[in-house]
Amino acid sequence: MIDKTISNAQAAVADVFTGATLMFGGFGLSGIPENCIKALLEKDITGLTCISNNAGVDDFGIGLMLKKRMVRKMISSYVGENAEFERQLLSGELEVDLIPQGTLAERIRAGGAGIPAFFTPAGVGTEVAVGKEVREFDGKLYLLERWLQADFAFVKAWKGDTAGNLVYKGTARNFNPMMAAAGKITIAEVEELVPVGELDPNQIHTPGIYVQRIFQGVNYEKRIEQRTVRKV
Amino acid sequence: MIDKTISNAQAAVADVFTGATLMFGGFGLSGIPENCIKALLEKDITGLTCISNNAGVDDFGIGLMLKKRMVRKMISSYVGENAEFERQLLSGELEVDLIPQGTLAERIRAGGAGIPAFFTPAGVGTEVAVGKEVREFDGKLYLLERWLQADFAFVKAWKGDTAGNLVYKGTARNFNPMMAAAGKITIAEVEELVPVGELDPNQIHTPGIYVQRIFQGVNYEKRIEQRTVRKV
Amino acid sequence: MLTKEQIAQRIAKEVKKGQYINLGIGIPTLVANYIPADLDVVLQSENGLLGIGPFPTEAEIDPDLINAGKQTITMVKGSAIFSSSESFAMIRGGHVHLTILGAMEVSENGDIANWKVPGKMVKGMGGAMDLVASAKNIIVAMQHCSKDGQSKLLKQCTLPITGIRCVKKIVTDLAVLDVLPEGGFKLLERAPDVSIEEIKSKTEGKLVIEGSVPEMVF
Amino acid sequence: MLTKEQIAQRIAKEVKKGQYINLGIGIPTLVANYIPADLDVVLQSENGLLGIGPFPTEAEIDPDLINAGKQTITMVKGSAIFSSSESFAMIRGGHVHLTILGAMEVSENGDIANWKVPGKMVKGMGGAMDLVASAKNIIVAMQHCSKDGQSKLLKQCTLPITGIRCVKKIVTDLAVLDVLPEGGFKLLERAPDVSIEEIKSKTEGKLVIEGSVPEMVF
Repeated sequence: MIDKTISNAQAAVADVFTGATLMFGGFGLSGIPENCIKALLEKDITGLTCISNNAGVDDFGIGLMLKKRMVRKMISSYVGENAEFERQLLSGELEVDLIPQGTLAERIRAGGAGIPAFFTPAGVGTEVAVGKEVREFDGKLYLLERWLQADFAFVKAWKGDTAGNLVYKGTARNFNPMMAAAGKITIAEVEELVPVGELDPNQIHTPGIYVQRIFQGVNYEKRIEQRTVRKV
Repeated sequence: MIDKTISNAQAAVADVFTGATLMFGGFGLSGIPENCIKALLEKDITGLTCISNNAGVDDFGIGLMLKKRMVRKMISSYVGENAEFERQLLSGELEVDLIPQGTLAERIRAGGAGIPAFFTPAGVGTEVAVGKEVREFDGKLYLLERWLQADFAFVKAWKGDTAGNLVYKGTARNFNPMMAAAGKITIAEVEELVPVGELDPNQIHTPGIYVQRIFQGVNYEKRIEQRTVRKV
Repeated sequence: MLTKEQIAQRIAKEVKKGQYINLGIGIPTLVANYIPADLDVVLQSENGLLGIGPFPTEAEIDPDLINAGKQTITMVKGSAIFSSSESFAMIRGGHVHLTILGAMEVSENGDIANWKVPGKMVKGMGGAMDLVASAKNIIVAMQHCSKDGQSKLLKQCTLPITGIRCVKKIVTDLAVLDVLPEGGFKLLERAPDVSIEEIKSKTEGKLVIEGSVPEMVF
Repeated sequence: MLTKEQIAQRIAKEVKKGQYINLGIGIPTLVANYIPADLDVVLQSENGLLGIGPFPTEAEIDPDLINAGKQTITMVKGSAIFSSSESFAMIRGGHVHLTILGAMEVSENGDIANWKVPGKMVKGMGGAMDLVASAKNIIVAMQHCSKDGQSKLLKQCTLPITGIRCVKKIVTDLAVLDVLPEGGFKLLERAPDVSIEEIKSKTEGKLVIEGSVPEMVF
């Protein structure tokens, strides 16, 4: 199989351009492509549209891209763990499109799966429905929602092979598999890059067909937002 | 977790009724729920609607249900490896709804995922499009297709635990995962039933939430349709 | 008047054996503490887990294992991990039996508002709109009145709504109420030492009282 | 005139490094034999596999590992298994670069008919309609004429069609032709010892000939 390995994060993001639409895997700070975000921060690009369930925190994740004013628009389900985000939003520097989480996940899945539109019940009767087609099926109302696709999708996996096959760990999986399929160029960073043949074909979460570039990331911080422990 | 174990195939299919809509996992004869089919054959029910990618062969799989005239309608993408099937179809005893394979898979997936309808390009301009809404998105034409659901879904997995979590093996996976989610009652037969805790949570193909009954099947024949070997 | 813990405790009595349940943030999270282990329920976390276990010890903490509130968690035996699209397929497809969540307002026809206050920073609806649009059974845990004494059980929601005609039952610090299919809050139980009169005075929406209204039993 | 093997061999020259390819039943299956290993292509089987390997030895046969033609197969290193819905998500989403399939008829605007003959038992379209509606590049492998001598390259298909305006290239026993975006079969290459006149006489649809038409080189 073709070797999709690229040397590092800088090389992987070299052709990301001003005004591009980007997807970032992760839920909160769990499962985010830390290495790619760092490499993007070194680039002189702006006007980005970022599709990500959340927007990071002030000093980590996509929050750092916001701070550097690289982002024109966020498409997310839940944002604002982040003061700079709020400031830019109120000042009009930043545009935000808030989407119900399941609709966001399914719109991305549809983007990868070649389904331009589908009906979902989430948001019927709410301000999310404004301007959207509403249709009744079997006595229940649904909204028509469109697919989401991206110029580049950045995903983070636990293990990957050189053909781009990916395996995620725990709830760090979240949005990563759908985004891998919805990017024109999908860049995967993995904690461990292995030769083809080492991953069990039955246990691949993202088949390599969706991945155009892969590299082994370094120095994962894996910051925890809500460290919650029980007493023993 | 709740124990969904049921003693055997007979008990698992006890409440399947005349006129029910049933889904059967499998592609050709690979990954079909052999034990459940055998148990259904012992029941005095007719008028069934069967959703299955294929219709078995004359003396195995759903073909045996056809021979016993239990089936009123087949919803499939490819049929007729089977002479009795052809006879019943030509005589009008059997109704057949032929659906493009990807549309069939996605309609079943939609049924489990609560998506009543979606747009797909397969079949545009063909007789499959007759009577369906056609809509253009971004310059390409698509058909509106509805979900498929079933009263009972019969799936076959390699391993399963008592909570209904399933792991498939090889291409015997095929339609099984979507059908597991699209059945009001989903009955899983597995080659090996294990206690909860033995399957890796990261490697579950079908989460137990979709499965209502599970049992360890016996005497798997796993008949091969096209035994093809290379010379060594 | 019930404490938050008592509201959670009362809601736990609504849980049935073998259910798959999604618990929202706040009081709903506390419900888990009161569900008897022999009910074998499974807790779903919409970021991709069935089978939430207790919070981890320091040694068990895993940044790759969090709940929808971004808290570190553990898994119980028999858990399954999946993607966000699979998670909401599960929710949207009606496979989750019960959703318990907080609310700012509920209307007498079952509309719920819990995601946005005009004039305040909007953080987003997260998975709430998907949950309320799809769950078979939705129970709301909330205070009967807001901090400034306004009823939260209304004829019509005044805040932007999260979903329409979806709430089935409400447990507040004062009462347990069903939302009737034809509209109206049916008073089922009173909190200990709370009078029907007090509940009447604090319920702006249509209150339906039939027969006697027992005090809650814990 | 080319043999079936030669048609397959000629089509193999269209394959580019690193492509993901779906091969239909019949001549397309033979293409795999002529793709150089260093092109690192991956063969997709729509029943749920990326990375089809050679047929198994007797000892290797696994009933849980078949291709879309229901033949026993093996996997190459780096393979991935997935469900039917994921498989067609891949196809529908345009992730498969090249689809090679047989046809009964192709029209000059790229319509293809390959699933149904009126009056004969209809077995179904299988995955063909999904493949032709979605693949970025579709090459048809077929005989130029039917057994009774009728051209299969037509102005309009006479049989029920499988998909519209989708075929990009055709390799027959007589010629290699592109389907032009504006309509028409552009003659690119002749089979050895086949004259342009013969191809003209056997092509019912609009044939476009510009400049010289070289013989195929193998």
